[in-house]
Amino acid sequence: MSVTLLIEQLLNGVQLGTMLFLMASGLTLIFGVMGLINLAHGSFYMVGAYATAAVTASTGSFLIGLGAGIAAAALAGALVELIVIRRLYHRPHLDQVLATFALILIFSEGTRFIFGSSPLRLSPPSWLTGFVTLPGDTRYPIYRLVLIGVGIAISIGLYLLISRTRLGMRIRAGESDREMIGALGVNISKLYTLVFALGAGLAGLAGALVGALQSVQVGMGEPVLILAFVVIVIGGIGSIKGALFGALLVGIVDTLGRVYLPIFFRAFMPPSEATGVGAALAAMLIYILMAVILAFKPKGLFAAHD
Amino acid sequence: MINNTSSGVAKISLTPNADSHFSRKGIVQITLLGLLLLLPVTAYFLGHIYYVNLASRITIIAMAAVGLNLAIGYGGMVSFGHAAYFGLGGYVAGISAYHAFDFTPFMTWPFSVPGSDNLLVVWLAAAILCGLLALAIGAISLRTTGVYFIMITLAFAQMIYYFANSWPTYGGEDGLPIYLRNGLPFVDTTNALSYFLICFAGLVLAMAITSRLMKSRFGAALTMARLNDVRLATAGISPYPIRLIAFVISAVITGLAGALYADLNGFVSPTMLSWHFSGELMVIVILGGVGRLYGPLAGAILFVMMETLLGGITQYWQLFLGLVLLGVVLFAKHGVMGWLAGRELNE
Amino acid sequence: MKNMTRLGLGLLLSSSVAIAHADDVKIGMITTLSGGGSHLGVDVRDGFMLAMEQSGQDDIEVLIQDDANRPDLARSLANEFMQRDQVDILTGLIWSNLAMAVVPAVVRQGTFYLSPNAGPSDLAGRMCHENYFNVAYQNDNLHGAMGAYMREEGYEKPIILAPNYPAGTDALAGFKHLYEGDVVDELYTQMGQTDYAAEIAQIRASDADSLFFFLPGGMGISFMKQWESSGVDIPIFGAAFSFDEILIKAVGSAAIGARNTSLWAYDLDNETNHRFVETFREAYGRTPTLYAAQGFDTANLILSALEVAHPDDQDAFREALRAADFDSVRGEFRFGPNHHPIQDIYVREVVEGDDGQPTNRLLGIAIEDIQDIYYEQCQM
Amino acid sequence: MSDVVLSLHQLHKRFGALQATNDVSLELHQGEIHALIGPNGAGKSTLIGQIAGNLRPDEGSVFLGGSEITRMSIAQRARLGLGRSFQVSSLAEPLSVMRNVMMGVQALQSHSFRFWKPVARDKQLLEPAYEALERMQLSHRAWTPVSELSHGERRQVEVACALALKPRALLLDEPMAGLGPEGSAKLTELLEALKVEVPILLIEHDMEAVFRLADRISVLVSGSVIAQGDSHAIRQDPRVREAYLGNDDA
Repeated sequence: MSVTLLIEQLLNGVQLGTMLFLMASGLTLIFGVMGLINLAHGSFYMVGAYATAAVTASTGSFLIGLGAGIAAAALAGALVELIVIRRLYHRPHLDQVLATFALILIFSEGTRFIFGSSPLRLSPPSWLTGFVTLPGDTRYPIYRLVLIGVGIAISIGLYLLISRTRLGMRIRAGESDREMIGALGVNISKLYTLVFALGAGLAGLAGALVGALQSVQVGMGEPVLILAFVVIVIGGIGSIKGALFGALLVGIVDTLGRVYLPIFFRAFMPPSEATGVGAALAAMLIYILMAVILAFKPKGLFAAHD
Repeated sequence: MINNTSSGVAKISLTPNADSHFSRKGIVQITLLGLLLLLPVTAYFLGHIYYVNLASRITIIAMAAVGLNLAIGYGGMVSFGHAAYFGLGGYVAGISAYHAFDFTPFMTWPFSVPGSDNLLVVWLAAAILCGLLALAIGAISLRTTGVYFIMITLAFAQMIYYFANSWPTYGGEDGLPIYLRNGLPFVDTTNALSYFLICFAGLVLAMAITSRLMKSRFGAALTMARLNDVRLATAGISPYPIRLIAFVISAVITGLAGALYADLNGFVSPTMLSWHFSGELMVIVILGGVGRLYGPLAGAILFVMMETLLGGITQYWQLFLGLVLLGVVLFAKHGVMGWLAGRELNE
Repeated sequence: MKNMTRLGLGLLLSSSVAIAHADDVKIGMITTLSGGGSHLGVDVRDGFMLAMEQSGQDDIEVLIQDDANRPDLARSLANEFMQRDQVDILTGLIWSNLAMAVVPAVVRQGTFYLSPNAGPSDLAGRMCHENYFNVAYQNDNLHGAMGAYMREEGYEKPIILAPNYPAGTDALAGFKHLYEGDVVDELYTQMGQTDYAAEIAQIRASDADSLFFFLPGGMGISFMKQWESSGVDIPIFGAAFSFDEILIKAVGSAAIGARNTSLWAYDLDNETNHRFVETFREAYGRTPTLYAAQGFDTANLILSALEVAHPDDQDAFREALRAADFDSVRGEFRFGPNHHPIQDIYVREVVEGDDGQPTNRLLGIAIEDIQDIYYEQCQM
Repeated sequence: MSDVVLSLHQLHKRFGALQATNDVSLELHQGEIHALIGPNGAGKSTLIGQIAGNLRPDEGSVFLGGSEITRMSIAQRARLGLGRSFQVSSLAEPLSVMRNVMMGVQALQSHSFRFWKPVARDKQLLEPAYEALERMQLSHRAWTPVSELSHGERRQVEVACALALKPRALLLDEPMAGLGPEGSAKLTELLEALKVEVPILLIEHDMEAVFRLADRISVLVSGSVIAQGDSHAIRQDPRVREAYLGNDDA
């Protein structure tokens, strides 16, 4: 296989990874600070995409739409935290799983009720369509490069937020000792709402950006949610660094597996069977990766705490 | 309770007071089980086959939840991947019937295994395969705890889901129809009532086994592993093998329910393996009441009835299901059985 | 019909839509109204109900249930319809896998089933049944027709792409059967995949002169959007399943120029079709898709047969269905020996409509009188 | 020296830069109470962890009744006869006292994979458990849930749980912590009676109890044993006075 194909696939892997990171960082923050498993995180991804599509359609501006998408997701996050989630912090994981599973149903069917069953239209703005020619004569879509750029910018931003700001200090304090931070007089419920809204906003951003590339429809958040869980489990739940590493790993392994496994099996199988076996194995690949990692490191690669 | 006479312990009553069968809890339990048996039988003789099949569906889902409840409720192992065993059980029934129907062997190497349309063979195979799968998955997953356990069980189930989805031999995404329900000697399994009674027997057996198991030494150790695994280890019993065996038994029960479900529907598909189904099973366990013998039954009745009734009224029934569920989790912590029969006693 | 308008708006689905008081004939419709791809079911239902309304019959009751795209649910709904409601005719299923789960059991129990969409090969071949009629297409039809069209148009090195599931592999096989040449490569994606960067890169790396793909529903939307800005510059072809009026509006400009095969087009020139498109737009405020057309035809076929016989008289009713004596929106329509249609398949191109939105425009006929290849295996 | 039951040989354990255990050797003899004392942060918890099996030493070995247990799991050690109580009560709260104590008996009979016979009627389990409770003068509370017990009673149950194992040695981690003078006195009395049968390694903060109960005392400071001897010798030892008693008002 050619080198340019490999480079392009690596870029694709990184792009998938950065979008997964946007989802996973919110999930892992919420778990790290509040100790909550949030299955409904995919719903914020969907809310972000729907709001962006709706506002873009009515204003004609993708950027305004994007802003609205992030705001809507963050607002939805804050509301959900205030109404439901805060009753769950001291509950067992089982209750958290169930309540947030219920939230998925409510969000999905509610969205269908409002927007109908048909997919919504959302495209990248015209100034971001088209492609650039990279060295080695690889053509690569501008929009995907932009996604990688946004992903990197957000990673840096999160790093600065957590290591340099007051809010970040409180988040770190909350991660290491939940009782302590209350004793320090930090308004803990405000902090929780803020962190939850931040995570939801990041998910909404990912949903809006990816929605422009894919399709905006009910249930779009669920496959991404499962992938994001794989990411944070591999990285170590609660660790932002782990989420970044896990996201890139999952993105690259998944992308390369899909391309090269069928090719690999063609070396010693008839083509039609090889594509079937290759595709089947590629679909399972990241779950196998996760199982192997957890078998050796039961708390993930960068375990923060349980 | 203890009538201590001198030093002789032999004469002492060493048991705590037993529950009376005529307590509120006992009445609720007998009523639930009785209704589940009597309503379909009545419906059958009135000619309403549909309601008999609906009852079979409830019974099977309840049995799958009994299996999950053993892991979650009694063992404290929050498995988010029990659809894997339900689906595997279903696929055993489906694949076996497929080969029996086509007269082709299931495998030829290293030895020839033909398909079978005998339910006893199907059940045995489903139990063994689900047990082995759970042994492998449990052996790895039980090294982790808490959220990691939830996620790794989910990941394994997804792995199997994608495998079934993309492996073309047995229908992949499309699933596999069972054109003729697998049979039993001397019993007409295609008769709705006979099949319901088989399912009912399966459910009662699964509940009896769970109940008996939890009163045994193994159950005592499992309870301790859930409540306090350090105490169990300090007492000299390793929690890991106890949990693993419980996990396997739980998976076998759920897997057998899956085999029954496939034959009821005449169809298996990857939907049976999906994470949504794992979630729904958890929902049923919680709805009914975690760690209560009759919880899964109460939960399954409620869940299937909601699905059937709400689904008939509105296209958005899942919205209402979500709201009900949220209400139960937030406000009715002990599930339907907690509400109907009062809180569970400690012993 | 206030009831129906409300349905059309999709606000509420009541379990039983009584067209009239009497229950002389009961029709059960199991279709996908929630979950992924529910716009297909909504259109089948709306097209079907439109025909029912226009017939003015007051002795037919149509019961509608949502299968949420779940085979097990569809199966239990079918049982409910047959055992509790004693329906005479079932219809409505959208997906092949649901049809495979439901249809064999239904027809064996003596109920008629008319398919308004799916046409899996087993039901056309070895598992065909005298009570099963497919009013839409056999699954291979549209793909095969595109194969024939592309060969005709002189494309020599197509690359072909489909999800890795039975309908996907069947689609590519159907294409290759009538293309009758070598393809550059066959790519399989995951079911429900949303990112196609990897596949697009592979297409770019190949030296294909054209792309044929089968990606129904949301998968097609994602693919075409990503295709647009990839800079790969070869024409794309597909079947109508990725190019219905609702999907291409969600895709936007990326769909412009794509050609697709369909058994029907809204600008098809015949009297029945003009009336159908016009009344459908009036009733529901949107342009019908091929699914609505299939639903409409299914209902009209049933109505035509009901004029001859009641379904209780099974043999007479079956004969009346087989005669297909109704005005189809696709022009000519007749059944082959396995109760699957023999029909013309058209080619459409996606163009920018007057309102700036993409829409399909009829180009011509891809292949005439296409018949599936499975009828020889069918023994009734 | 007669009858060494439990012995530690030159244990070392590091956590990063911290030398938590530094060349510790100890012996517990038949019939004695050997107390281990030391100021906070002296490395007592780390040492207990290595004896009980939560931690593995970097170097050195642990023997119980002649067999090496250095790398065994907690459960294996328990089955070999190492009974243990915890600093913070670790009983299963919702269960009855009996069910807690029975667990040890069950392990001893190594029949946990019995799936059928109900334990509530299993005399093989009930009788030995009842005996252990009697030893701790708690048989009247047998069917009371642990959550309803007083703090002192829970301590007694902990010891009873350990006794149910018919242990060769008992490792008691601050059993007096949180007890009032009355409870403390009662437990002291019970332990004194017990040591004849089972030697006890006692980790304790309550100096009064230690000096009254212990036949020998080892003093742990910064991971090392700085002194060993009977209570009189320890009281007099200048290093102990300086390192421990001098800085601590205990």
